[in-house]
Amino acid sequence: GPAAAETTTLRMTWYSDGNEGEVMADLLKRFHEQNKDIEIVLDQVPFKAINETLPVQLASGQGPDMARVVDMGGLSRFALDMRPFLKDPGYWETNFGPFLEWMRPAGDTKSIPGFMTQLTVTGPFVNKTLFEQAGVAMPGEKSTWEDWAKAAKQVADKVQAPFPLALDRSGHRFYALAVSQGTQVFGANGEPDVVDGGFKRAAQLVYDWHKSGVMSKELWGSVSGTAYRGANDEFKNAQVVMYLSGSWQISQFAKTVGDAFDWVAVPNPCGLGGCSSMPGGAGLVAFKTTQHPKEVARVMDYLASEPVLAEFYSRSLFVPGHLGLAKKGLDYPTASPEAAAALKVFTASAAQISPIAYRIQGYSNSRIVLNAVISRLGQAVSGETTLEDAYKRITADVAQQIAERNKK
Amino acid sequence: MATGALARLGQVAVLPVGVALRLLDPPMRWMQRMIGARRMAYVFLLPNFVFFGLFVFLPIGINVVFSVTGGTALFPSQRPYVGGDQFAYLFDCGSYLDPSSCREDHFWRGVANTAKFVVFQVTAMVLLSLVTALVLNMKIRGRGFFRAVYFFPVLLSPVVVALIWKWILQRDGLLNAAITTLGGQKILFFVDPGWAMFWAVFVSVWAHMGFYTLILLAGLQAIPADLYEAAEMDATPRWRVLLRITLPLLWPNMIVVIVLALIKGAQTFDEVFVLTGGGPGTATLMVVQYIYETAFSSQVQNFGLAAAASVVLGVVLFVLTLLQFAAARRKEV
Amino acid sequence: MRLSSMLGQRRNGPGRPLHWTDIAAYVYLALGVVLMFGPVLWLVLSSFKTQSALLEFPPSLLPFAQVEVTVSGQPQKLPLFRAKLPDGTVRELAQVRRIGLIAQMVDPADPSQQFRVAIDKREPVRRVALATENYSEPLQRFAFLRFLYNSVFVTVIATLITLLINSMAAYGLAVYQFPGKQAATLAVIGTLMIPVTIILVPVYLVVTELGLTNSLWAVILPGAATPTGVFLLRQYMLTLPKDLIEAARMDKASEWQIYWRIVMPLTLPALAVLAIFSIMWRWNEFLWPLAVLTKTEVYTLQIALNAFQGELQTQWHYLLAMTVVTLIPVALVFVFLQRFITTGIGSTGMK
Amino acid sequence: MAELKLTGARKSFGTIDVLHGIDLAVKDGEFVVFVGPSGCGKSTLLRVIAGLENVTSGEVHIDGERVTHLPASERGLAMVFQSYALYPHMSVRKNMAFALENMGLKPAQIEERVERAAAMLRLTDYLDRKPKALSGGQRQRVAIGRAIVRDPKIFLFDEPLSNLDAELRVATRKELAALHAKLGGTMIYVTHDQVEAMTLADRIVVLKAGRIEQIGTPLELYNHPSNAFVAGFIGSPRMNFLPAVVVSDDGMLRLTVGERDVALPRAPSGLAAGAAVTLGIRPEHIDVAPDTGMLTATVDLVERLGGETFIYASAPGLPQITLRQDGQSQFHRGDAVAIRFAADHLHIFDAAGAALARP
Amino acid sequence: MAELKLTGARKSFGTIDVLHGIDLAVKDGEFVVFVGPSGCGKSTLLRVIAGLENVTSGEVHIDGERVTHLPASERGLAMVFQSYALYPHMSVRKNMAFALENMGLKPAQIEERVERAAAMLRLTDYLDRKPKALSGGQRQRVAIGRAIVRDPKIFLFDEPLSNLDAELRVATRKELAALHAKLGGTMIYVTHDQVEAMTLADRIVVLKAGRIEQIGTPLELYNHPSNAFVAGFIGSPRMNFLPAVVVSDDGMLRLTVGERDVALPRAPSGLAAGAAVTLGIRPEHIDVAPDTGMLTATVDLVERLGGETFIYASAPGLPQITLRQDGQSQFHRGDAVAIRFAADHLHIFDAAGAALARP
Ligand SMILES: Nc1ncnc2c1ncn2[C@@H]1O[C@H](COP(=O)(O)OP(=O)(O)OP(=O)(O)O)[C@@H](O)[C@H]1O
Ligand SMILES: Nc1ncnc2c1ncn2[C@@H]1O[C@H](COP(=O)(O)OP(=O)(O)OP(=O)(O)O)[C@@H](O)[C@H]1O
Ligand SMILES: [Mg+2]
Ligand SMILES: [Mg+2]
Repeated sequence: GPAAAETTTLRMTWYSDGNEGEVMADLLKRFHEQNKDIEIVLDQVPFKAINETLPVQLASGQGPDMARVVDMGGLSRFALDMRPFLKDPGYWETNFGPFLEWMRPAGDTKSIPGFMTQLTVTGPFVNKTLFEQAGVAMPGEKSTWEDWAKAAKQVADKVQAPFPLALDRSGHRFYALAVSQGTQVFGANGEPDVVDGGFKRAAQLVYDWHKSGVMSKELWGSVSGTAYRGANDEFKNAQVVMYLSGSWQISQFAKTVGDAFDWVAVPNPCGLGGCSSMPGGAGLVAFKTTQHPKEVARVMDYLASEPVLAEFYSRSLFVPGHLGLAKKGLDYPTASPEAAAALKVFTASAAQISPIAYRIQGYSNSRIVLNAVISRLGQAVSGETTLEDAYKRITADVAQQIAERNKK
Repeated sequence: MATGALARLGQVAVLPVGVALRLLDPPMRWMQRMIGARRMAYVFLLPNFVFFGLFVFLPIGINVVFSVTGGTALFPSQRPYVGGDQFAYLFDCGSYLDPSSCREDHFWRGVANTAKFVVFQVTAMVLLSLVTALVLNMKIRGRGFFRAVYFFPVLLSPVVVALIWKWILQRDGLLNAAITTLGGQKILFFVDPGWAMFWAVFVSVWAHMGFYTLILLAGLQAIPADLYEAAEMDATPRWRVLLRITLPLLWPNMIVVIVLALIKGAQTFDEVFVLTGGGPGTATLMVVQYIYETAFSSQVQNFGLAAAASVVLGVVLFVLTLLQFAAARRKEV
Repeated sequence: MRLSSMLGQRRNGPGRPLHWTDIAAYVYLALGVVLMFGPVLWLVLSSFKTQSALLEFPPSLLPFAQVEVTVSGQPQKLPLFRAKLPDGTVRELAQVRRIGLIAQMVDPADPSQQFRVAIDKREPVRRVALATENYSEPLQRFAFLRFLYNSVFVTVIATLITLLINSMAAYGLAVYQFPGKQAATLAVIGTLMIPVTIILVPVYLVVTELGLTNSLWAVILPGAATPTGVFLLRQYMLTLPKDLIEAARMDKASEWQIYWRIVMPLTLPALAVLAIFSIMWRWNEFLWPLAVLTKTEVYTLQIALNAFQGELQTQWHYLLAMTVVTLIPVALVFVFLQRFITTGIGSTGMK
Repeated sequence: MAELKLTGARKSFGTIDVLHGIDLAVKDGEFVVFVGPSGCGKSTLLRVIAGLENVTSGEVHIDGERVTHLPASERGLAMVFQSYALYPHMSVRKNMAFALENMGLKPAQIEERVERAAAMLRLTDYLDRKPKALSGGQRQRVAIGRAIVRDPKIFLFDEPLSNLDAELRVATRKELAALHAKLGGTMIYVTHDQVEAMTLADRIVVLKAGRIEQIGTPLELYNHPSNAFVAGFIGSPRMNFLPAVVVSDDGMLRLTVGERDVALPRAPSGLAAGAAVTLGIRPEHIDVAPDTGMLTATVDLVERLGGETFIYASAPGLPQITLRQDGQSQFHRGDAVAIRFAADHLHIFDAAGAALARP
Repeated sequence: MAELKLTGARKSFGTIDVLHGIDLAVKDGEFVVFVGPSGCGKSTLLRVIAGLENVTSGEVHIDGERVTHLPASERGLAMVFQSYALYPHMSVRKNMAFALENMGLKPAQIEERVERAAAMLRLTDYLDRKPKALSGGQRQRVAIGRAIVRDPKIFLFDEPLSNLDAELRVATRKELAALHAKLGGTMIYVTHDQVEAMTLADRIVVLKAGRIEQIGTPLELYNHPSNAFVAGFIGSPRMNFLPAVVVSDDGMLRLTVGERDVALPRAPSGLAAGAAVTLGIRPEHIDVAPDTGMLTATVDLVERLGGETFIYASAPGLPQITLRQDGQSQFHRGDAVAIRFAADHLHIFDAAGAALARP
């Protein structure tokens, strides 16, 4: 009918780890009820599509109007600067300020392409019950990585857990360790200088832990390249004493571990470089290729508004990527006591993330670095190469890929 | 019976196709009169080759263009020409026998792994699907059921296949449970390069064997029954019937199986990737995984390098297949 | 069964002793059931497990759930355990709560009786329970029928086109001698070398230029001409007796008629193989649709169901249940088509 | 060399009954020929004997041993298939050598046997060709060769000579006879060729629709067919059958054939006056007798084969009559011909077709 | 109905030359039979005519039109294949109807034609079976049926009756003759059967190793074979060939045959004394003459076919001699038999095998 002719249909590509797709669908429905002239279709896809085919689609002009993306830096060249269309760009600057940089193309300090649907913070989960069973005391706040490793190994030996310490096989998690060991990542000229002293300390730790059995080769040693490998299943089955992962695990652990044992999130362990965790997350970004930037901005304005966003975070059990909400603290009415406690720990460590960690996350070629690191360290851990060799190749990989990217 | 109803349903479904094919007859007859019966071959080939042209040959061409350009732009026209740089980069090796001496060692490890994988996989695939086809061709009770049993894995998507086996093979999976009840030690299959390769081969054979079995089964059915009767009159022992009658007459189908298994084997990617992730280290990293990751998974979608690698792969496979045909032709009936 | 029956013959006499190869064959088949079908069966069973049970080590064969009992005086149902008491007796107790290593338990029959049990001294009481919500929830949430329709449309149309044009090409290559035949055969074989994964981007560019993105035809057309099919059919057609084709020519059949009235029916077993192959491949195809279909209304089942795979988590319970659902139609089709493979009508019209 | 016994052998394909209880005993070294109309079950019977088809019921014994359920490969028989069933991927030599290799013979022995059989069948020049490069007759010879290189207990031949030319057929037939004489092997042979049946057979088995009609030596069947079917089937051209009525007259019997009465020297027993019978007379037993002819018929068709002539003539009220004359007859279409039946060679069949005993 | 002309038709398969320049003209409505030893190229020649094989060189004309390169489907001929080549997936009815459908006939017409052909070939009961459920003879009849339902310009038959039983063969042969008489279609027919060749043919073409040896009416070939090959090939059992030497003696010519001299009434021209020739005499032209016998031979083998008997006898220094007797001869193996040749029917061939004109 004629009414339909006036309706603008926008498309939002979305992936889900948990229930956030449902929550977003709810919110969008609500938006449509209030704004009959805009309809948003939520195209739910596997994460693979976001990471691998969305860039191609965007490059060929076939992309959606908005998408929830992880590689914000990589896609920043397609991002829409919504400033002209937003009701109050200031609100965005205030509340999303540090994260907006992650979405901006290099050199751009002003544009507003989207907001964070979720801030992820890396951090360790501990199986408290195992500690109790082993009768080993949990290291306290500000303990070092080495302390934790020792304690976890003790516990594991007592209770026969095969995984004393588990780190997700992921560049992000490794960098949580590396930053705490004092890596600087960037050289004086601002270009990446990945393999520095801090980095080597962290790499050596991981390498040694695998040698001494603190870490099992099953995570780092059993897949190749940039493949992600987590230890959620093992943690759920009480085989992991300490598990360095991140905030996104909370809702799942709440569901799958249930009453089987007590688990807690603890603050990040420390090293020479401090106790920072690595930030990360996914942002909802608008794209230049849209035919309806105005309408897109209206939708984004709605979704980014404080009450809506608060509802979104709290229903999906996400650490807020909104400074105002983070400061206020969020209620998670659907969360179990353990989950709520863990969320609190993570929200707190979010506030203490070091600038270097932010810089890595915001660097538009960050994935090049992270991928090279994880791929090469993985080879070293599995015994395929030496650490020295890995260092050389990391440097070479990063240089080569950046050069390729800069070819015009 | 339900199958009867199904069969009827199938016939009904095929009917319009039959009508359509019949309607095509007058124009085709006219065509035949215009160009002669022999040249009708071109008419028969045309549709397929139009599709090939559009969706295979043209893309291969684009791929070649990709392989001599660099950068991250998608449209070939926007990509800077780099000549043979991509190839030079790929082939920058201290020694081709030692992948770790290469600049792009992952590519060479992928090549080596794939070669190893293909040798084992094709051998196992051909032997097992042959045995299975022979057994399933016997007149046995419940033949249809057994055929389905052997075929079902083919219906599963690679992700699901890999997943099932990952569950079975993990530290506390079914297999280790079985081993420990038998008094053995748990084996970490995905940490040991040898085991990882073994299971990669195993799972890929498991998943695709049904398809090849089916091809051979169809081939077995095409062998005239009276030849077996003649062989039986000649008091031929079973193994000789197999070696001297069945296998030679099945040879054309065996060629299909060997060629397809080889090519598909060399192209293996997703199920091995989901199963082992290419590890441990890079022990089961396949060339196609390398190519795919280079083009898609890395942040820099390096289409140029990926295209160069794929051109190399394609050429190698093509040469291999031609060699096979040359060898096979001599044996053909 | 004797030799000839082993090799596809039609006799099966009563009262014959089994040859050792028969026994070997049955052993092999039994092994097949375990090895080939066991995992599939396990997949089906697993699809009825709860998210938590799915991740459990060591995995159980059947979907179990812990028994919960209502105990008077307790607001919620309590999980039931089999607990070993300090005096050595084993009793079924309901757990009220767990604190650290100690569980506080009651006898469900007599709630006044309370026990403190170390957590490693108790075992959950479980029974088989099907987590049907794995099916019902996504089915409700999904535009399931829409996706099903898309998948069926793609599969059926693509398979028909594939069968038609591939068999035409195979016929052309198998029956005729013509200039360029070698080249055409080589082209087919050469095409075989190229996995879609490798030329994904170029094909994507072509499809985009043709304006096909987000149309089901973008999924159907690029794979319609499969070298596998041409190759398979051609090899099969080469075994047909030449006399049959000549007889048809004498009968004034046009080349087209020879193709569809004589050769096609006789190639039925190979066509069935190709049909199964095409159906299964189209039905399960994932990577390519993912690239060219971005709108929900054109999603195929595979895209939709893989949406349960996130960056860091995968909702296996849904994924498995939906996998089983998508498996059913192809399984049925296979059961139907496999009969044609075994019709074996090769050359029985000959002397 | 072996005996063969079939008792009550039945065979059905699904609902189609092809053999209805065959009882047959073949003596050691005997040459038995199966004849019968197309589709009567000859090949099926042969296949049952071979073990390629299982009987639906009944028993098969070879050399006193029950082989009903023994597979073909263990019965030790050799067979020439109607469809030849040559191994298409093997050369002629390999085709013939195959069974010998199975028997574990030495290469030199195999070579020698194959060469001998090939020479006999004039296949020496084709030994290295594949079957598809052979003519129909050549293929058939290979099939025969494949059977005779072996030394089977029983030879089974399914129309082995049907595609050979006359000369080769006679030669091969004589070779088979010689082979039989020499080896003394039991042979069972299906043919459509009268000459083959009559000359090769020790005994002929006449089949009709899955039942045995008569078993006997060739001349027994020719001279004393036990029913009209056998009488018509044995002898070429086939016997003339004329409807007749018994006229009881004086001491002798007279039969009314068409317009004429035929006197029978002595009457078959048990014939009442007025009974309808069939008179059978072979073409070679009808003479052209301008003076003493019993009937006058008009010539419909004359077939001159050179050495003999067949004349097809019709008389009012009678079916067409075939007669045979030596040499190249001078009769032409439309001529009147007076014919007489050699009374000694008359056959009389009752209404059901059974032969009535001639005194 | 059509004429056919072949000029210089050659055919090679790779390096094997199968036809060496065939010149042949078949008149409209003529019935031509090809005979020749197995492998001589009969089927190949038929396929060349059909258009299924392209000649290597030479021309084919049908009705004056050059069709050398016209495909089979456009020549309008019908063929019965030696291998039958029935469509295995079609019922008998469909097999026969296929060509008619291709010709665009109406279903009712098709039905009627098929039914008629089926009735003629006694296939009515099998119309709905698939070929694999038919016996060899039944299949062959279907193949014939498939050709005759059409109304082709020329019929090509490749041994169409070889698998039929005697009765059916005679019946079908007569049907074919009737069909030919009725339709007047040009027919080309390959056979091994003497009777078929002699009775059906207007003209017989005798082939040998890809060359035409003689073309003529059946009796021409029988009575006046132009060479020893044709003489031996036509007539069954084959002609006896005896080596002889010309003895010039008084006014007549005498030939030394074995130990005896045979006087020739009038000598063939151009025979010098001492020349080696071959004497040909057919078995039916040798009489047993206890008193006037020219030779005495010993009986080796007696074949009694019922209506006639073949005696194989040998005399010292001569090849085995075949003679034919009416009825069931009383001779037995080892008997001495005095024989004489009917001098009128003697054939004389020179050393190269060419027949010498008899005066
Ligand atoms: N495809 C072929 N390749 C090579 N030689 C062939 C081929 N087909 C036939 N021949 C040879 O050509 C010759 C003639 O074959 P053809 O089939 O014409 O013989 P024929 O006279 O029909 O014999 P028959 O009476 O046995 O059927 C034979 O020697 C045969 O071996
Ligand atoms: N597999 C089968 N299924 C059904 N009927 C069959 C099958 N094989 C043969 N028959 C039928 O059985 C009957 C006997 O067949 P068989 O082949 O024994 O005949 P035959 O006497 O050898 O005939 P011919 O002389 O024509 O070769 C025929 O009517 C045939 O149609
Ligand atoms: Mg038969
Ligand atoms: Mg022939």
